[in-house]
Amino acid sequence: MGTATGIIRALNSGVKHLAIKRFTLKYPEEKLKFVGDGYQFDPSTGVGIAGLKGRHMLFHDHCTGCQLCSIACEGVAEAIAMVKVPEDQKQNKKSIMPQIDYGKCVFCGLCVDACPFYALYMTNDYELSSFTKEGLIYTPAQLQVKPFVSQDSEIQITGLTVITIGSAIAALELRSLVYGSIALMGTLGGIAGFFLLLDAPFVALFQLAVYVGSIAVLILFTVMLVKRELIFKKIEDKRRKLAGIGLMLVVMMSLGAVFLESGVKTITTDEPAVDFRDIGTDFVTYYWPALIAMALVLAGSVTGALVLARREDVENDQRTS
Amino acid sequence: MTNELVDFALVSVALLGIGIYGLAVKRNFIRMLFAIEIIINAANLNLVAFARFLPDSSGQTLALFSIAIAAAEVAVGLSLIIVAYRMYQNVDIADFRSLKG
Amino acid sequence: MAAELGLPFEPSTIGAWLVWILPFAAALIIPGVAKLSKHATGYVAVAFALMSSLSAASLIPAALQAHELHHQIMWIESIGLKGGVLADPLSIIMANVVAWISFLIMIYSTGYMRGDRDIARFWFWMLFFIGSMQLIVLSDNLLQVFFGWEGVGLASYALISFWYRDKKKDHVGTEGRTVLGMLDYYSPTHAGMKAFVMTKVGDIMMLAGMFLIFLFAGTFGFKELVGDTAWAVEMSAQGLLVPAFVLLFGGAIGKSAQFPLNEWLLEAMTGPTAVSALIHAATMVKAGVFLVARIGPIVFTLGAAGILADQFFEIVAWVGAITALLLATQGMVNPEIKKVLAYSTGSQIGYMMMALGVAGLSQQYVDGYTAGFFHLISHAMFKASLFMAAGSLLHVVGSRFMTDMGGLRKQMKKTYVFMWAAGLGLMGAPFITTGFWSKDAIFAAVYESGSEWALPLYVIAVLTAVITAFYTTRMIGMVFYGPKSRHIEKMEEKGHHIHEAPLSMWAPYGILAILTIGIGIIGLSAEEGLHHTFTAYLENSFGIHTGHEAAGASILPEFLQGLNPVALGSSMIAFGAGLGLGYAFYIARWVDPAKFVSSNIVFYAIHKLLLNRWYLNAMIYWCFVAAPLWLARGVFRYFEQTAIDYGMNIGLQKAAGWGARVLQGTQTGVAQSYLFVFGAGLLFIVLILLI
Amino acid sequence: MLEITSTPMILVAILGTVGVALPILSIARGERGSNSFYAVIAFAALAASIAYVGYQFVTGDIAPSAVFSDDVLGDDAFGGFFAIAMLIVALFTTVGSFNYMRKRNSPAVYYSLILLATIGMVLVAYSTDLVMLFVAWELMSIPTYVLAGFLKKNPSSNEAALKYFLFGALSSAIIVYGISLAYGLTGSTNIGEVVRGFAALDASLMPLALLSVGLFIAGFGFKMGLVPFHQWLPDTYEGAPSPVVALLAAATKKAGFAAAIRVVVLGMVALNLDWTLALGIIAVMTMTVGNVAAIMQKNISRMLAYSSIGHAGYILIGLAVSPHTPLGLQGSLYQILNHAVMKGAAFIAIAGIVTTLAVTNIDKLAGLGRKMPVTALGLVLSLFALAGIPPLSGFWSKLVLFGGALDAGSALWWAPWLAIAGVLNSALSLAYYGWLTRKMYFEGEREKRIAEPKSIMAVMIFASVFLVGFGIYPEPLIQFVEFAAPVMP
Repeated sequence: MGTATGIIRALNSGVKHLAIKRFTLKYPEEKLKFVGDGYQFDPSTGVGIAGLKGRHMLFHDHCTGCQLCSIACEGVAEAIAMVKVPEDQKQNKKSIMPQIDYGKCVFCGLCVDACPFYALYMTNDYELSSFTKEGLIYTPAQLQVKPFVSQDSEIQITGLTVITIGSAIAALELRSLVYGSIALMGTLGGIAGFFLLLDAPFVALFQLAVYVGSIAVLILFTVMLVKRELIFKKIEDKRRKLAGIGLMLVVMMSLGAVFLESGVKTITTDEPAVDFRDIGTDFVTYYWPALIAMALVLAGSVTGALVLARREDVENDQRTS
Repeated sequence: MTNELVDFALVSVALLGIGIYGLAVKRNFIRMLFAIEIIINAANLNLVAFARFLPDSSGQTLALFSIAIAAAEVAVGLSLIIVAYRMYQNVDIADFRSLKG
Repeated sequence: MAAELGLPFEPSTIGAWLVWILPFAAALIIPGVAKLSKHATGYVAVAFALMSSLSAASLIPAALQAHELHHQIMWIESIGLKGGVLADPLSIIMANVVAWISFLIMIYSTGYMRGDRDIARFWFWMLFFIGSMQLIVLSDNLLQVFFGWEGVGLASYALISFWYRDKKKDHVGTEGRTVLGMLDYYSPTHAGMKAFVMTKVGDIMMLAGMFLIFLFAGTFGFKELVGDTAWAVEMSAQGLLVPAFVLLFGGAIGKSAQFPLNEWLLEAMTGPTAVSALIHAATMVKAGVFLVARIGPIVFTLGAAGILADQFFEIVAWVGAITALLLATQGMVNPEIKKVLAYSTGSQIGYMMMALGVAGLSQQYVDGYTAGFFHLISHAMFKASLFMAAGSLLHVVGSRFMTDMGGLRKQMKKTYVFMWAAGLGLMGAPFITTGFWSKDAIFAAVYESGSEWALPLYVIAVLTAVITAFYTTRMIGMVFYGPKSRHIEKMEEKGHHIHEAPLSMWAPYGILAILTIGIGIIGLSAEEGLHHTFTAYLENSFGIHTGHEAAGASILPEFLQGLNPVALGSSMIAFGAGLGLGYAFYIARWVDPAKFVSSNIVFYAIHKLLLNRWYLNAMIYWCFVAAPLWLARGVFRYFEQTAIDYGMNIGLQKAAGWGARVLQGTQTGVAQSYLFVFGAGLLFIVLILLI
Repeated sequence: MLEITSTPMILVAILGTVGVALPILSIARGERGSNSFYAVIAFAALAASIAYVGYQFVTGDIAPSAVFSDDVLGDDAFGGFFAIAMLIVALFTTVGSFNYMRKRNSPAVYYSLILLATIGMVLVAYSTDLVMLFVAWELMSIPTYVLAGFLKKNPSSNEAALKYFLFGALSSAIIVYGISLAYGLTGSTNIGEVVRGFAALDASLMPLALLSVGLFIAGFGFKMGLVPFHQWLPDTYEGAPSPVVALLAAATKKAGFAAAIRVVVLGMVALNLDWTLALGIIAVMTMTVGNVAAIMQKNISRMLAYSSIGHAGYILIGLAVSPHTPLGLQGSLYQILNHAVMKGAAFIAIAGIVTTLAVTNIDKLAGLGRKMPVTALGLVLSLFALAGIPPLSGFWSKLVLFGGALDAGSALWWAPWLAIAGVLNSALSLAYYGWLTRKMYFEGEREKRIAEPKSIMAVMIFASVFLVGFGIYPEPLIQFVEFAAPVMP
């Protein structure tokens, strides 16, 4: 009996692991993913911000050449040496900056704690191998470069992308126009999600309010107003559809290739997001004529749409009677 | 900010492609309106994404303008559809071909 | 003096301005006058034509003194363009020819057009026509010439298709006759369109030539072009000088109906005969000759300055020679009286071009120049007379075919006499007609030019003279001699009485016929006077010197001293030969022409070739009307409808890798196809920019 | 920050206020106001605007054409030039609608939309910022969608509006996409900044900049009617109400060119591209397709629509050669002004014919010269001016345009061919203009004269005087154009 249960338990364990995600990585094809940036320290409050202690990042415009980092390293790893730099920074009269030898560095983070000028942070770049010892010595110039590290928040993006694109296709392809317009709401909502992800909550709210809240509902009403069976009578031509898919693929591939080939690929940012109050300021200062024009657009479209949509025969009957 | 610009840009390109497909293939005028909305949204996504990565506020401003204008456009488009429907009992764009040549 | 009087220009130039402004002004008030009284329009038009003529006459003293009146006003300041009048001997003489002959034609028209319901329109366009022509003549720059040029084109279009209701009697050609599948039978509207389009081809060439010159010279003015020749050196270095002038000449080819743009002239006969007379004698076709006379000395001066432009003159001479022969041969067989005259006009214009061309090839520029211009004047007189006489015949007989006339010399004595007189002028009857002297001068100029082409050109010239004499005799013979035609007999059976045209009609052509003979008698001295004037003119204005060589010992009698005996002889022989042949066939009627033609396969073939206008007209129609129409229809159908609707989709699908199976018979909605094209165009532009 | 007293804002104040007030006024009067009441108000507003801009030009208060500005609107001669051209057309349209809109519903909204569309076009020409440009573009487009479909009982009008709307919406979406790219690459929406940013762009980002320019060409090209973005145009022009078509053909099209000059040409100069050939090819394609297709048309609106496509090709010649000669842009502007008057007058003439005779088929126009002499004369003069026959105004603009192409010949070997293609196309266009003229004057039996609408006659007389007057003495216009044309950086 024992044997049989043993076999079943073993099988069970094995089957379970079929469903469980594998936690070994096929490095270097797959990489570890980290949430957030590397280790940072705020000297004004004296609090460190948790994160991987990887390669350093040096902000030249903050470094004063005070050597505190180098002093902090003394007796720990002796990895930091102050070297002359060719540039002329206002706050750095001696023109010296730290150079880090990763052959010696122990990634303790004390140097980051020591810097009072927000000049030294750590990033989550852990792939520092080199064929030579000299290759491990990072000059201030090298330290200035922000490392390219794949990030984990792609999960959110992937989810939103699937929702947005999926519902966009559904909006066009669902047989029923009512479901189609509901799917369009999904697309618009997905875009709003993207806006949130891009730290633009105000635009996201506007999107939800104007688009999902009013336009989609307007469309839905129109769809219901127009008798349904007449609309669904026709289906698309097969060949036209194939050609359309071809056009779509060509557009996607060519534009996608342009984006991927161009320098956009590596752009990320560390700067904080724009305060949405700036948008308000923009509206009333620089863009104010556009705002007036916008008001005229809305006025024109509303009167125009009303005139078009109302039934004159009914009206005239009422007027004559 | 931990995401990359290119991810958003690619989503936007994909939406643009879908929109163009919809315009080229669909015969129902309402569906074509959907497709146009999808393209406008692709552009807005691009705008906001660029605005985040620059970072700069005017991209968001333009996105707001664009959303509002799209609303105005949809209102006019829908009223045209209603007029057409009253006349033809139909909103199939392929049947509106009396003007040609 | 002008400043003292506070006038904007010298008093004497007022006349030059008035010459072309008066007809335009009259044209503008004609619609107003027509509101009051249709009848009065004729008097107003004639009065203004007379005033214009008197203004032109007031300039004659200046011409006699080889004096130059030049007045400019600022036209477009930002590009330094000036407008103005240039009244030098050339333009003054031309202006007088145009003014007086058109004045006579206007008088004739009061009779000819009496009772026409669109009379106001007729007067409007006639005056507009004359005004435009005078604008060309008196302009001092090419651009202003071009304005007049377009005005002439427009007016001719309106007048040729004046009887736009396309009644059968207003057509030209034989009904139902086709050449190479193209109908040789034209309605007035068609003819007007044809004239407009064909001359337009020339206009575009002229425009191109003008701007080529402007690009280098920076001016359109004739005086400025002569003044400084740096532009010509530059152009010559780039090999553009001759092409530019040949393009200008292209304009003249179109307006003067020279080969290969000659075909419109024949159908222009659909217009009222007064219009034909105006086109052929005074205005339109002479505009081309005048332009060549205007630019010829400039080119010649350049040649003297070492910038060779001989090809230009060679082209002018040869185009003239080819046209002269080509059209004269066709004139021998045509049955319509006005068309015979039209062929004759084209042929005679060819003579003038030939003279102006060989003038540039010889050392004695002024000889050929005078010869060409003298021929222009004499031709204007006798051709206007012939046309108006032909108009009378049409008026009386009611048919345009000479075969419907015959034996009219009893009933229409005056016309008969005047037509003989003018016809002798055309034939070049020795010693008594202007035509003889002018033609002789051309022969002499060609013969003495010393060019390598002198001999072939001379042979062509003489041959053409024989043919000219022949067809003129034929025309007169067919109309006035022989038995009455069945048409006339029928008319008389119906009670119509054939009678002479009214005074207002026969007087103008009578005057011109008498002038042809009258000036012919003193022709030699007239020619010498002209020669003298032009010698002075060319020397003063262009610095072209003419060394008068003493005429060598001559076998000629004293009053003919200085003339070339060979030219004189061949001219007389040509006249005699042509007249004799014509007499044999058509006046004495020893031989029946129809039998003669069918007697021999060669004669028959030649006759057919000539009657079918060397097939040129048909071929032009095939190449430039039938084929493009077919193409346009094709482009429209296949490009706009098929290619855009289906083709683009097909192309896209191929690109996407789908096979031809998908391509056939795609039935699509229109708006979507448009969107497809839009998308494809977007991709196309992006690709263009990216690659 | 932009002065509130600057010219564009004054125009916004006049036209915008009246435009918004008209429907309110109509409601206040219980929708009983007659057509002419609203028309007179709209006319007064437009006349006041044109007088204001004209006054500014006459007194010389207007700044010479500044290519860029730090604000969203640049108060310069370039904008003023387009403002005058568009306001003239809007006046034509308003006057032409006096009769056309009689006995039709909602006149107040009709004139209100004309005013709004006009101020939109004017703002497009003044815009120096992409956001402003986009909003103004929509302000121009959205009212015209409604106007094109204003005849609700007329299937053609509706179809025209649907097609127009579809393409308009697509093109504005494309423009936003283009703006997003330009903004993303340079970090600003001000056109000056964008152009400077483009000039200093990293090589790896270049393809995106090109993509953005391509999208702009497509988006603006739709309004300009460039091949292959032209196909909506004949359908819409045929179906839409004729006075509205005058506005579309003669004014909104020009707004497309204004935008193209401000954005595309300058942007591409900054990108230092060899883009001129692309524009040249499009120009030749456009004029050829337009003129060839026009020959076979039976409907006069449609024929003029194709001719309008052809003219877009001519104007584009100037844009294509603009980096190499100042004559290029001058010729384009000159042609734009002339074309505004010529096409505006031609379509208003058609409006007059439609209101009195209710025909648009060319075969049925036989004898029009006697039925409606003034209208026919105005139409013929416009057509001949379109063909560029001297001494009409259209001749000079074509002259400058083709002269510019020849002038650029020293830098671009193919530029003279553009001029040749243009001349050949003009000759081709004479075929159908001539045909139409022949129909009107040389065909048909004795027609009686019928009463012509006074308003249409007024437009015709104005246009005739303009075309002939400035044809004989073009000096003022040439100076105006020289003053208004921006100088290439």
